[in-house]
Parts: sequence; structure tokens; C-alpha cells
Amino acid sequence: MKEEVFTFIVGGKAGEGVRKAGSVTARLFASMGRQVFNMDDYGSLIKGGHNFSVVSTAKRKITSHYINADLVVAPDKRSYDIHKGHLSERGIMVYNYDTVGEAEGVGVPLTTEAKKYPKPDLRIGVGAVATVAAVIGSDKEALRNLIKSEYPRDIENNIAYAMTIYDIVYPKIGNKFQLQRGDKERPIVTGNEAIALGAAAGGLDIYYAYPMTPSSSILHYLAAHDKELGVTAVHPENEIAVMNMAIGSAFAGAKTMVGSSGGGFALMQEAFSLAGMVEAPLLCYLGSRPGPSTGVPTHTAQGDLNFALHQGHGEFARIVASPGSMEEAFYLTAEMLDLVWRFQTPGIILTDKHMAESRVTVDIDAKKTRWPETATHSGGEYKRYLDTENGVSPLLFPPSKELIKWDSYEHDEMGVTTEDPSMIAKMQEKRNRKKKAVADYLTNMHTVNVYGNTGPVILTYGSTTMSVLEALRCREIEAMVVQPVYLEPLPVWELEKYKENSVIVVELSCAGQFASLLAEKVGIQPKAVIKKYDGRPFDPVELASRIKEVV
Amino acid sequence: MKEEVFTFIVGGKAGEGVRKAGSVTARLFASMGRQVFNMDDYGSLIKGGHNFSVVSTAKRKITSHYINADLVVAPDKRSYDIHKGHLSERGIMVYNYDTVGEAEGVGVPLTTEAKKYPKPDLRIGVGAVATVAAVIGSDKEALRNLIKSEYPRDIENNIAYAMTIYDIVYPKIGNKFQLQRGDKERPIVTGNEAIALGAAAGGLDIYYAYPMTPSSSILHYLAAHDKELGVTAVHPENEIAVMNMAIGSAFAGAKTMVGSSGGGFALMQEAFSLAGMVEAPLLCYLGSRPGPSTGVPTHTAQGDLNFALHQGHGEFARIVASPGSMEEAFYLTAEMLDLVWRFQTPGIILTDKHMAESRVTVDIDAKKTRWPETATHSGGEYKRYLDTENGVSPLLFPPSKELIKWDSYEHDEMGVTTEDPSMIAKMQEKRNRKKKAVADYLTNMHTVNVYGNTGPVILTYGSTTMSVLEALRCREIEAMVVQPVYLEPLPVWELEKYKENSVIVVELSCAGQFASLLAEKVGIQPKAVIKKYDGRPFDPVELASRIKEVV
Amino acid sequence: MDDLATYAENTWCLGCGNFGILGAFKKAVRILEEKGTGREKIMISAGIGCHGKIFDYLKLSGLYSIHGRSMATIQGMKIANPDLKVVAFAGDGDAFGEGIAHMIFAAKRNADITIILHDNGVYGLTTGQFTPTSEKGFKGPSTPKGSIEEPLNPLALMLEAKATFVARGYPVKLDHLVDIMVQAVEHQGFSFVDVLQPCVSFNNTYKRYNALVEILDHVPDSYQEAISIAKRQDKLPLGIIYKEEKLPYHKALYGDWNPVTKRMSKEERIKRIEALLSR
Amino acid sequence: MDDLATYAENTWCLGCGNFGILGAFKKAVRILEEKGTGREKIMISAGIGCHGKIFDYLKLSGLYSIHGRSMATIQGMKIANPDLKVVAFAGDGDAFGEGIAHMIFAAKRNADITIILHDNGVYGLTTGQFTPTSEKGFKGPSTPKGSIEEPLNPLALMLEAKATFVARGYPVKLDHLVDIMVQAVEHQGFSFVDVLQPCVSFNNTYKRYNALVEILDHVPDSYQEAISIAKRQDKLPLGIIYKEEKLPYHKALYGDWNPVTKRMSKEERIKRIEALLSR
Ligand SMILES: Cc1ncc(C[n+]2csc(CCOP(=O)(O)OP(=O)(O)O)c2C)c(N)n1
Ligand SMILES: Cc1ncc(C[n+]2csc(CCOP(=O)(O)OP(=O)(O)O)c2C)c(N)n1
Ligand code: SF4
Ligand code: SF4
Ligand SMILES: [Mg+2]
Ligand SMILES: [Mg+2]
Repeated sequence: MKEEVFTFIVGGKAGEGVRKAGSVTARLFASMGRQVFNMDDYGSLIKGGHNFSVVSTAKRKITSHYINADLVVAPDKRSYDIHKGHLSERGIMVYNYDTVGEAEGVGVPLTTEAKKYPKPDLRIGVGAVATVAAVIGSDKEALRNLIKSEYPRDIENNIAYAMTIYDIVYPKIGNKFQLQRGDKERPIVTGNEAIALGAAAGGLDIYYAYPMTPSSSILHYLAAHDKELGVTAVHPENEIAVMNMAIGSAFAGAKTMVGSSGGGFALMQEAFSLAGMVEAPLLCYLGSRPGPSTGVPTHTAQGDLNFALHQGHGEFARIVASPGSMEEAFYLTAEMLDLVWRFQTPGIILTDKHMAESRVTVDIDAKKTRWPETATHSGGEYKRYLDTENGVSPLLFPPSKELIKWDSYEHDEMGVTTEDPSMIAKMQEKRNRKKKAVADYLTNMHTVNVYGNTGPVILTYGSTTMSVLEALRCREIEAMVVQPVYLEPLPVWELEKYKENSVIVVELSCAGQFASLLAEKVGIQPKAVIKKYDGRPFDPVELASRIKEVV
Repeated sequence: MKEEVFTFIVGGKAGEGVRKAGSVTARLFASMGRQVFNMDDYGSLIKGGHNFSVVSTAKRKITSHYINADLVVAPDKRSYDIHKGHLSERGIMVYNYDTVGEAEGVGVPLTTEAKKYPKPDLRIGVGAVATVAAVIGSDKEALRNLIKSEYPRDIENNIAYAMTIYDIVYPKIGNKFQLQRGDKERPIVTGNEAIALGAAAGGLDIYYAYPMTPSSSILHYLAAHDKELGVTAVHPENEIAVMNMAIGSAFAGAKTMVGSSGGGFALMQEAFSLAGMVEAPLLCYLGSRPGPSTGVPTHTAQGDLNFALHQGHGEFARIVASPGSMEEAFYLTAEMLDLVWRFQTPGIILTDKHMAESRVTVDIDAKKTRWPETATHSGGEYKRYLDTENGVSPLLFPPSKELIKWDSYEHDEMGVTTEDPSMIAKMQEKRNRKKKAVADYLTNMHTVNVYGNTGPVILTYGSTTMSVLEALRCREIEAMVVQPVYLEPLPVWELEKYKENSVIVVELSCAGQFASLLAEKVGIQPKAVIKKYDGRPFDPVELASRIKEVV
Repeated sequence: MDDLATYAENTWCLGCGNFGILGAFKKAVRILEEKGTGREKIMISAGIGCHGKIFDYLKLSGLYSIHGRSMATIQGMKIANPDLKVVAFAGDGDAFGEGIAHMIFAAKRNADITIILHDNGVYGLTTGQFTPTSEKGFKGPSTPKGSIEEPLNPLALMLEAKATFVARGYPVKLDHLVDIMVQAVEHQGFSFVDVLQPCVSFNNTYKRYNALVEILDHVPDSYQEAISIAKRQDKLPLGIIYKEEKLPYHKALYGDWNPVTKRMSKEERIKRIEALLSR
Repeated sequence: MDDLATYAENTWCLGCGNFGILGAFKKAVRILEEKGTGREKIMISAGIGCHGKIFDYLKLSGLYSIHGRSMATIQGMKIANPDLKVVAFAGDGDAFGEGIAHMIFAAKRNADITIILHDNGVYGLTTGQFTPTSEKGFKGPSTPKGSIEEPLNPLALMLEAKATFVARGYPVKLDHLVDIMVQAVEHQGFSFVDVLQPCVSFNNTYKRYNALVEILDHVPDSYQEAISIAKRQDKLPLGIIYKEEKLPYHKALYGDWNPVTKRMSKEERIKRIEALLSR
């Protein structure tokens, strides 16, 4: 690992502010104008267990955390034991002397000091932040301001505690890692926040969701900022209600979006097909976690690709896209909202826990999005399912003197139910034509990201793109990274170029679904498929070695 | 069309015994030792509208109805108008003089005669049957017996009415089509009956379903014959209950099956994935109709192929098979029950309305099925998810002193929840290994039907196989028909042989899903894809011309 | 000329109770128009079943939904544009089988929607299976020896779920049903109309209903009274059984906002996003 | 030594009401064993949520189901082998949100199952959103300004759905809860135990419950009385609120058949199929 990257890990029990400490540290680095990638590893529980937060920072763009840290803060024995294996060569272990006792590294009486204040358990995170501040040589004023803005409750005690820890740590390892300032201070967002904001920037009116990790934070974010953004957030009784309400809202003209994870999304499939039939513009968010079934709720995987591509019974057009960075998550969501409205068919933003919940510094220009453009009825008798060349019929919203009928049965152009063979065939063709219309439209859009221009071709998608890019960066491997942003329709026209190359596929799947997709649709026969399926994202260093092994 | 086939159509309003008349006529032909194919074309309504039943019969095997008939009975004007276009060259139209008036064909006062008895509307079907009997020269005794056994309510009046009509028709066109007797009397079953019986023959204990066309008749059949077959049939509150109850029953050791159509099956997908995770042996029946969404409920299509192949989030083995004849429907269902129990993973029998509801004479030997063989625990400490070479762990059923835990979360071998990365990876591999185990096992089984041995290769599947075979028969086209019975895993090892051939694909789909599957998985680039997607099955004559056009 | 009819062929069985519901609703729409609610503001939806066909027969805008979901569909319409009046025609299998969760929650949150239940005690369109409201012992193709389950009481269940308008009508008492429908649509909150609908093909209840129905002479004064009326077995009281004024869901959710007509401008939205990002 | 515990690490928050439920159920199992129901006959299931973790902690066989479906899972177990006793641990979000249809229908058909509701008024495991039983005004991440929906009353709803055994327990009254659990499992039919479960992290109700609970001194004599007890607001009565003997579903379905232990032989089955085919 090039020393330009600095990594900090803080472990501990859930409910003790570990994740908070990670995010505050990320903020500290960001305030220095540095870039940050912060990943939380936590279990499906509220308090206890073992949690950790990894924050990696660099002056340049950074697209992954690193699992080996320069600084570990271990508030308890379990953290000490687990994370001593995560120290980099130059790494320092700062541990809680009160819980770990005599051990290798730097012991700090985090608990003894915390006990001087009420609710000592909740302070340990503040101690971890103070430790980082001391180690990177932040001045006390900066630390004080940080605590003030990030721990608004019981500020005075928190500041006092932070100062004490800073003063204990500083003489031992203060200023050990002098981090340089970066170019500018950037906002930090999670993938889900980027998507929520991207949807808002793209014109979202209503968001429906039933909580399910790792999609819940979109609902929480939009519920918290509803008035501010002019977006309505609704949490109904179940996912089936979510999807059907959303379709009802789309009928009434609202730009709607729904979100869930595999199990909840599975429940929406009947209505997904309904959206295909009534030609409802509907954007869905699918945040993956390791499956099948309940699986491993708070961890990550890319095992829902085929599931996303083939949802709903019957034949109709759908659009599936997966962003490869937080910025792309933002822009792509707005773009997808436009596409589903343009083609009046359901679409899916596919991502996973790693992207959904990791916190990253971003450069986002909110102005660079546009609001959906839709074919709208321009007068005369309205026919909801007017048979047009590209299969897309003009929209009209109630209230209107014209009759607007959306129909889940096969129907004629007016939206009245039919069993007539020639009408059935005509409407099947109309809906199927939209597939071509979507594909044609995408041909003129940017559908594949290509990074680099020499070396072996690495094909990847979604959050794994971030891991691959960081792996190449950290070991200075020259390669071309090709990431289809759209997965349905798959931009075969772009990908075919790489058919003759020596290709490596990287994905978080045991079955190798992405590799199969490329083989089946594009004819790419990869030289190697690098897979991971233990619920954890790739570590760039480990991934770099695996890439080197196969090139 | 070779004259060896005789076709009869009866039309009329729903609720007036049209379908019954078709099935009774089928029985009449079968009782002559002839073979029969009887297809009902009906709408989504209870009374009124326009219905018709087509019965084609031959002395040889016959695997489709023909849309052009030698005899039409038209009880009303609408039937007359619709079906006069369905007369073969030698065809005779017998119409109800009371409703149609003076017209081409043979007028019979069906209503006037019926009015001599109570509930005249319900008798018209009997009149149609009597007409057929007269036209094919059945004697009155045979007709009397048929009416007696098939119309058990109000027998005397029905017989009297039948005799009257026979006597009116006979002098005009009696004995016009002398049908020869065939080799032996065969039972007539619908595809759904074959599947219900096949499941029973394969050891089914419990069937769960929520009504949905065209799957409902399995539920009805098993509910009607529950005690007789020792099968329990349950109709719960919705499809989600269906699937989850079934999994609970499998846990307790019962061979279970569930059935639905697209929309209902979509609702089962969350639990389908659960079955994958807990490794529940579970057989599902999916009867297709034109989609998406509600679509055309009482008609037919093969548009749910991709949907069936990719159900459920996450990665796990599944088996999908589609029978190509009623006999195969019977045997395959038993075979699939064995497979899902052998590999403890969900499986799907995919079919469509055309197979589910058509009535056909069959040669079935019920003894030629076996009961599921399962890996069972043989003693010592029990581990539900014992990690074995092929991924299949022994089963043990409660009550037992051993601990039996099935878990929807990722779990260890005992079935206790885990978030441990190496255990997650191990279990992902275990479940994914089953895919290979299934494929290996299938390699030694009969997975592809091949009919004929010269000429162009026609690839088809499911009910369309029946249409293709009849098309070839009726126009004496020489071709090889290749029908994969298994669709997941697709027997690529068998199908690869045809890669270099000039291949024609035939399917009931607008998108050409089957053709795409063959292209993507096998590399077959068909010369032509013959598609139909108006909700109706192929007519053999029409299909034969389309085949001739492209070969 | 019937300007509320479409060209769709009516395929209900002769004598079906649905004809009365269709007729009553047309009358109700005309009255609502007179009272100022134009038909272009009345959105309809329906489940799948015989009842659902009313969607095709009515020349009103809306969305023909799927089995058990029309009450979710119209909630979505209402939330998107609260200026609309939304009505779902539901079947008993539809609303109290597949869709029961939506019914209970729509009531619980006082969604401003109207549900008209075509309560025929049978899955009509799928050929006569028992439904959640079928009597014990009901014989259908999935229960050839008779249903072994207790029926649900739709009125009592909706009252338990906190519905703010609960009524029962009978198409044979057409004008009475029309009046209930008008009031149900006008009610600001969750309104539920249980229509006793004979199914001549699978559950012909005309005789029984004709003998048992009884028009209420007043709207009960209390929830308690409503409950006991809902549970009467000796008679089938018709009329508004319960009515309560309560803030409807969309108002509690966003006051007098309207996501569609009061949509924030793009510029404003972007400004606010930028502010959030720079926080 | 606790032979009803597994090696799974307990990850409930310190002080969580779930500990009491776990402890009580273990005691109940021991009592049931003494009374002749061996633990190998007691199958458990659970939804997803904090409550569901009890599945991992109990050394009892069963199936860890999915969100809202454990009551369907155990109905399937019971139908397959009625010799088993089946118990589902459910969350309030689980049972009255996602799974409400199964709850109502299991009650309605008197399925011989036991539901133990970990009623904490919150989606615990997904970090504190409001549930169907949360009070109006409850603040969680999906309702930061407070829930705008009325809560459901689980006891009253189950009574309305014709449950034949309805009870309320509180882990602080441990032995009382144990006794309820024993009787619930023994009851032949649908038994529902609403356990008031404080969630110290998101909905700490200990104080309120301690002040309001009151152990009933008798099982109410009538359905009417049961309903009014279920609806009391001033107090939270604990105990068996309703109990009725009625033929359980599986018996109505197939008498004393057992699909698994009385399975027909293959030969017999084939014979009958042949007979059906040749009819
Ligand atoms: C998810 C799903 N399951 C099953 C069906 C099949 N289905 C169509 S209508 C119907 C029942 C209709 O009964 P009800 O709602 O009472 O309506 P009715 O026909 O009696 O008016 C069913 C089960 C379906 N369309 N969708
Ligand atoms: C279909 C589905 N939707 C959503 C989730 C996410 N989820 C897991 S637990 C839970 C809520 C749990 O609440 P409750 O049942 O009250 O249990 P508690 O944690 O309070 O014990 C949710 C929504 C899921 N697992 N499955
Ligand atoms: S089956 Fe019953 S509900 Fe359906 S149209 Fe006929 S009478 Fe009406
Ligand atoms: S979050 Fe609440 S319910 Fe969950 S373990 Fe903690 S205290 Fe118990
Ligand atoms: Mg009905
Ligand atoms: Mg809860």
C-alpha cells in the first residue's frame, strides 16, 4: 500500500458509538480537504456483538476502505483480538487499558476517564476520535469544534473527555502520522443518501418503502428531509402495498420510487409485472445483501443480479442499472427516473450494502440533472395505449375530461379489457417494441464506464467497481476497467469490443452471475473470474494480489 | 389435412354446457378406441360471451386440436358467424334454426325441442352431442348410454331430448362421417389431471394452492379425490401462505406441492428463496397464461420462461422442467418430486393453459413412477446442514431427540445463525455445489425428447411440442423435433449436438425467450423463430405452413 | 343515452347482483356531479373477479388493479393528488382474502378512500370457491365437502380496524344504496360499503337477503351500537352503521400539500439539495 | 446446566424484555415435559427481528422463518404431522404488519398453533420504526415527526377473528407468563399470547407497564367480557382473556388422519390412481 493512504479502524460493541466515531473521523479528514472512504462492518443486532468502522483517507480520490489500518482503537478485548490482525506494518494499536490490560500497543484508560462523566459507555467513541486527532496532529481547537458539531448532546462533558484523552495520547504517539491537507473540503454521503438526493434532483415526488436493510436509510433520509426537499415519504404496511401505492401515485402523475432489499423486493414482483402491463413509470431501488432469503442482513453481496434482470411474469421492457460510485449513484438515479418516465416501464437501480451504506467524500453538481421528459397528450380523443412506432403512448393525468384507463388485463388502445387475439398480439408487440426503443435510446447515451486504456481488461459492475479501481491504484496495476452502468438492456454494442481481449471479471457472487451474463449476452469468455461471497467487500490490497495472480 | 382426423366444434354462451358437450364428445370418440385432443376456448366469465370447444380425433396418436372442423354445431347466431369460417372443405354446419333462422348448412330446432323440458338452455349441449352421434353413425343405444353416464342429472329428459335431435339430424346428414373404431379405449385426462395424478403417484402428501386459472383444477381435482388418494388439499388465504405452509409441511416430512399462475407465483417468490436457503424439497407448479399481470386469464402463452428460471433473490439451485405431453406431465411430475427431495431444493413444473386444460386420451402406466429417495440421517449427532461433497445433507424429521433446525438466515452446519465470513462462504459454496450435483445427475437421465431423425431440427418445449408434432404429422413434414424437458439446468450437453444444424425454434412468446435461452446457453443461432402470442395455441395446419415457409 | 357506459360487452350472468351495483354507482356519480364533484375527479379501481368488470363498464378514469390490491392503488392515487376522489370496487375474496392487510391498514390510517365491497360470499370469476365471508359448510370446488372455516364479519372487522365510515347496502334497495354511495364518497376519510351481492351462479342469496334486510332508521350514535348492529344475525341491517369525523391520512401526512399540483420547482429543489450537501 | 440453550451468542440489549420471554418459555417447556409433552415434539418458528433470535437461543427443533410468515410455517408443520406441538415467536411488526393476514386466518380457521407475540411496539432490529401496535405519535426514523396512524389492538383483533385462546402476559410477571404459555401450548386450537415486551433501546415501557398491569383473577366468562377486557385503556389486564373449545382446523380437514405417519402405501396409491384413470 502506498503510504498516501491512511487507515483508521475503531471496533467495539454495537450501540457504543463505534459507527459514529468512524463517521466523525471521516468528517475530520474531510475537513482537512482530504478524501475519505468509510465502511462499517456491523451485525444484525442493536447492542453488543462486535462492530467496526474503517476509515481510509488520501489526498487523492479513494474508492475503498483498506482492511489493514495504521491506527486501531480497541475499546475492548474483542476488538483488540480481532483487529490486531488488521495492523499495517507501521500500524499502531491504541487499546483501552481498562478492559484489555497490559498488551502490545498503547494502552489508554478510556473507561476510567469516561467514568468521570455520566453514561461512560457512550463516550468511548469520543475517546477514539480524540485519539485520531492526537495521532494525526490535529490541534485541540479543531478537535473541540468537531466534537461540538458532531456530538451535540452533552457537549461540555464530551469536550472535556476528548481533551483528556488527547492529552494522554499525544505524549505517546502524538503527531505520529502527519496527514497533509487536501485540495478542498467535500461533502460526505452514503450511497443511499446519494440515491435519495439524486432522486430528488431528478424530480421525485413520493417515496414508498417498508424498512429493510440496506435500503431503509433512503426512507429515513427522505422522511427526515421531506418538507425541505418537497418529497413525501410513506412507510406502509408491507412491500406489496408499497409497490401498488406507488403505481397508483404514478397514475395520478407523481414521480414515485420504491425501495427494498431482496426479500421485500420479491414480494413486489406481482406488482412489478403490473407496472409492465399498465405501462407505469416506476423506479425501484434494490439494495442487495447476501442471500438467499434472510441471509446475512447487514453485509454485502451481488447475488441478486439475475433476480433483478428477470422480475415479473410475462414479457415487457424493463431497465436495470447499477452505479459504480457515489457520484454515479446520484446522477444515475435522476437519469433512471427520466428513463422510466420516458418509456413508461419499470426500472431498477441495483446496488448493495457496500455502496448503500459506505460514506464517501463526493464531488456532486446537483445542477447536472434534468427532470423527466414524458410524451404527453396534446389534445383530441385520448387513448391511453395508443399504438405508436416505439411503443410509447402519450400520458395524460387526472383530473381530465378525457377518459384515462390503465388496465392490468390485456386491453385495447382505450384501456378497455380485451380477449381478442389480434388485439392481444398487437399489444404484446407494442410493449415488446419498447425494449428496442430503450436499447436504441441507450445507444446514444453513456452506458459503460471505461477507466484506463491499456493492460488487461477487467469487467466489473456496481460497488465492486470502487474496489477494483482502488486495487489498481494501490498497487499501481495498469489495466482497463470496463463497467457497464446499464445491465438491462445490456450495452452489448459497447461491450463487444472487449470480446477478443483477455478479460478478467470481478464480482461479489459465488455463482458468477455477472460473468455468465457477459458470456451469454456478449460472448465474453473470461480468462479468470475473481469472486468473493463471504458477505464482505473486497480489500483493495487483497484484490490487487488476486488480480496480479491472474494477469 | 389428412382425412384420418375428424374435428368437431361446438360453440355457444358460457354456462350453457358447451365445454361439457366437447368433453362428452371426446368421451364418445374415446369409447370407440380412438384418440382425442379436446381444447376449450373460453373467456374470463361465467355465463354469456362466446365459448367453444374443439374436439379432434384420429385412430392414431393425435396431439393437437384442429381449428378447421368437419362438423360445427352452432347453437346461436354468434357461433354461426364465428365458426362458419372454421369449416373444413368437407365441413358441415349444423345450426340452431330457432336462433339463426334460414342459413347455409343444416338447421335444427334445438331450442324449440329443448323448450319441451325444464331448463331448456342447459340442454343445448346434449343436442350437440346427439348431433355428433348421428353424424358419425353411432347407434342410439351408445348415445343413450353416453348421456346416462355423462349427464347424471335429469337423465330421462336428457335422453328424450337427445333422441329427438338424433332423429331430426339423422335423416339429413346421419352417418356422413363414418368414423372407424381405434385400437383400444383410453382414459382422457387434462394436463392438470395428469399432473395431479403424477404427483400422487410420486408420493405427494399435501397440495397447497390458492385458485388461479389455469392452475385451479389441480386443487379442485385433489380436493375432490383427497380421501381416495390419501392426499390432503388445502386452500389457504393467499399464495404467500400457500408457499410458507408448504415449506413448513416439508420440514415435517410431508411431500408437498404448490400451484399457481404467474401473478400468484410472483407472490411466492420470497418464500421460494426461503426454500432455497433452508434447502426445502418443494415442488411448484406454474401454469402460464398471457401476461404480464392479469393479462388474458383463460388463454395460453409461454411468456413466463425467464420468470420461472430466475425466481427468488440470492443464489441457490433450482430445477425447472416442462412436459411436452400429457403422459410426460404425469411421469415428469413424479420424477420432479423425486428430484426436489433428492437435492432438497425447489423445483418448478412449467406449463401453460393449453396443456393444463386440454383433454387428451393417454396411455399411462402408473406403476412406472417411483417415490422420492432422500438422503436420511443414519445416527449420531445430527447436523441439518452437514457440509457434504455434493452439497446435499441428510434429512431427519421431527419428532426426534436430535436437534433439527432449518434457518432462513445464513447458518452453520447445525442450522444456527452465523455472520462469520468463512462460514458464509462455505454455505454459499455448499448450496451452489448442488447445481453441479443436479446437472451431473441429469446427465444420466433422459432430459431431452427427440422425435424423428432426419430433416431440419425444430427446437421447442412444453405444450408447443404437441402442436409441432401434430403439424409435422398432418402435412407429413420430415423433421427432427428436439424438446428439452429440463430447462434448468438446461441439458446443454444434449443440445450442443444441434448447434451446427439448421435450427427452427417454435414457441408461444413475443420476445422469443426460448430462442434467446438456446442462443445464450447453447450457442444455437436459429434460422427462424416461429412465434405466436395472441393467447391461442398453434393450429397444426397453420403451423405446418409456417414451418414449410422457413425450411 | 348512458354517458357513463363504455362500449365493453357486459358479461355478468343475468340476474347478478352486480348490475344493481353498477346502476347505483352511476346514479351516485350523477348526484355527486350535481353536488359539485365532477366525474373527471372520480377515479376508480377494482380487483380481479366478476366485481372487477365494473371497471370496464364505467366510463370513468382509473386503474384496473390486481387481485387484492385496488385499495393500495387508490391510496397511492389519493396521496399523489388529494384533489381526486378515489373509489375501489372490491370482491370479498379480493378485499378480505388477498387484500385484507390493505383493508385493515387503510382503515387504521383513515386513508381518504372509498371501498365498495361486492360481497357475494364466493370467488365468482374463478368458478365458485369459498371466500373469507362464505358461511361454514359452503360447498365449492376447493371445499367439496363444505368449508370448515368460520366466516369473517367485514363490518365488524372494519370497525375494529377503526374505519370512520361503515355501511351496508343491497342492490335490491337501489336508491338506498345510491344514497350510501354518495355519502361514502363524500366522507373525508376511510369509507367502507359492504354490498350484499347475490351471485346467481354460485351463491344465490336473493331470498335470504330479501327476508333479512332491514333499513336502519338512524345512524347509530355510538361505536358500541355500531358493533352490535354489525354483529346481528337475525337481521341484516342496511344503512350507515358508523360515521366519525377524523383527520384523513393525507392531511396528517402533509397538511394541505399536494405532491402533484404544488410540486416544488426544479430550481428550488436543486438549491435545497445543494444546501443539504454542503451542510 | 441449561439443556435448552444453544451455543449461539445472545445479542439482545441488556434489560430487553425478550430475556424474560426466553426464560419463561424454557420453564414452560420443562413443565410441558413433566406433563408428558416431550421437547422433541415441540416445534418452534420465528419471524425476523429481535424477537426471532429466540429461535437460535432455544435448543428446540424448528424452522427460522421469514418476516411475517412464521404463523404460516407452523400451520404447515401442524397439517403435515398433527402429533407435533407448534409454536411461533412473532414480533408485532412481523405478526400485525407483514403477517396480519396469516394471523387473522389462522384464528378464523382455529389452526392448532400457538403464537407468542413479542409486542414491543417497535421494529426493533431495523432500528426503531413504528409498528402496527405503536401509539400514535411514536417517533421513529420513518416517522420522525411522530406516527400518524392509530394502533391496532392485537387482543381485540384476534378475538374478532375468532381466536379460541387469547391471553396477555408480561415477562416481569414471569411465573404468570409461564403458566399462560403452558396453557397456550396445551390448548387445542389457535392460541395467541400477547406479551408486553419492553424494548430498552427504542421503546422502554417498563415504567408504564409496571404501573398498568394487573393480573386477572379469573378467565372471563363470555366473549363480551373478553372484548371489554381487551379494550381496557386504564389498566393492562394480564392473564387468559378468552378460551373456548372448538374443533381445530386439521381435525375438521381430515379427522384423525396424519399425512406423514399414516401415509398410504405406494401400492395402494397406485391402485387407486389406476382406478381413477380407468373410470
Ligand atoms: C394473485 C392472484 N391470485 C389469484 C388470482 C385468481 N383470481 C382471480 S379472481 C379471484 C377471486 C375473485 O373473488 P372475489 O374477489 O370474491 O370476486 P368475485 O369474482 O366474486 O366478484 C381469484 C382468486 C389472481 N388473479 N391473482
Ligand atoms: C419481507 C421483509 N421485509 C422487511 C424485512 C426487514 N425487517 C427485518 S426485521 C423487521 C421488523 C421487525 O419488527 P418486529 O417484527 O416488531 O420485531 P422486533 O425486532 O421488534 O422484535 C423488518 C422490517 C424483512 N426481513 N423481510
Ligand atoms: S358468477 Fe356470480 S358474481 Fe359472477 S357474474 Fe355470475 S352471478 Fe355475478
Ligand atoms: S432493540 Fe429492543 S427489542 Fe431489540 S434487543 Fe434491544 S431492547 Fe430488545
Ligand atoms: Mg366474491
Ligand atoms: Mg417489534
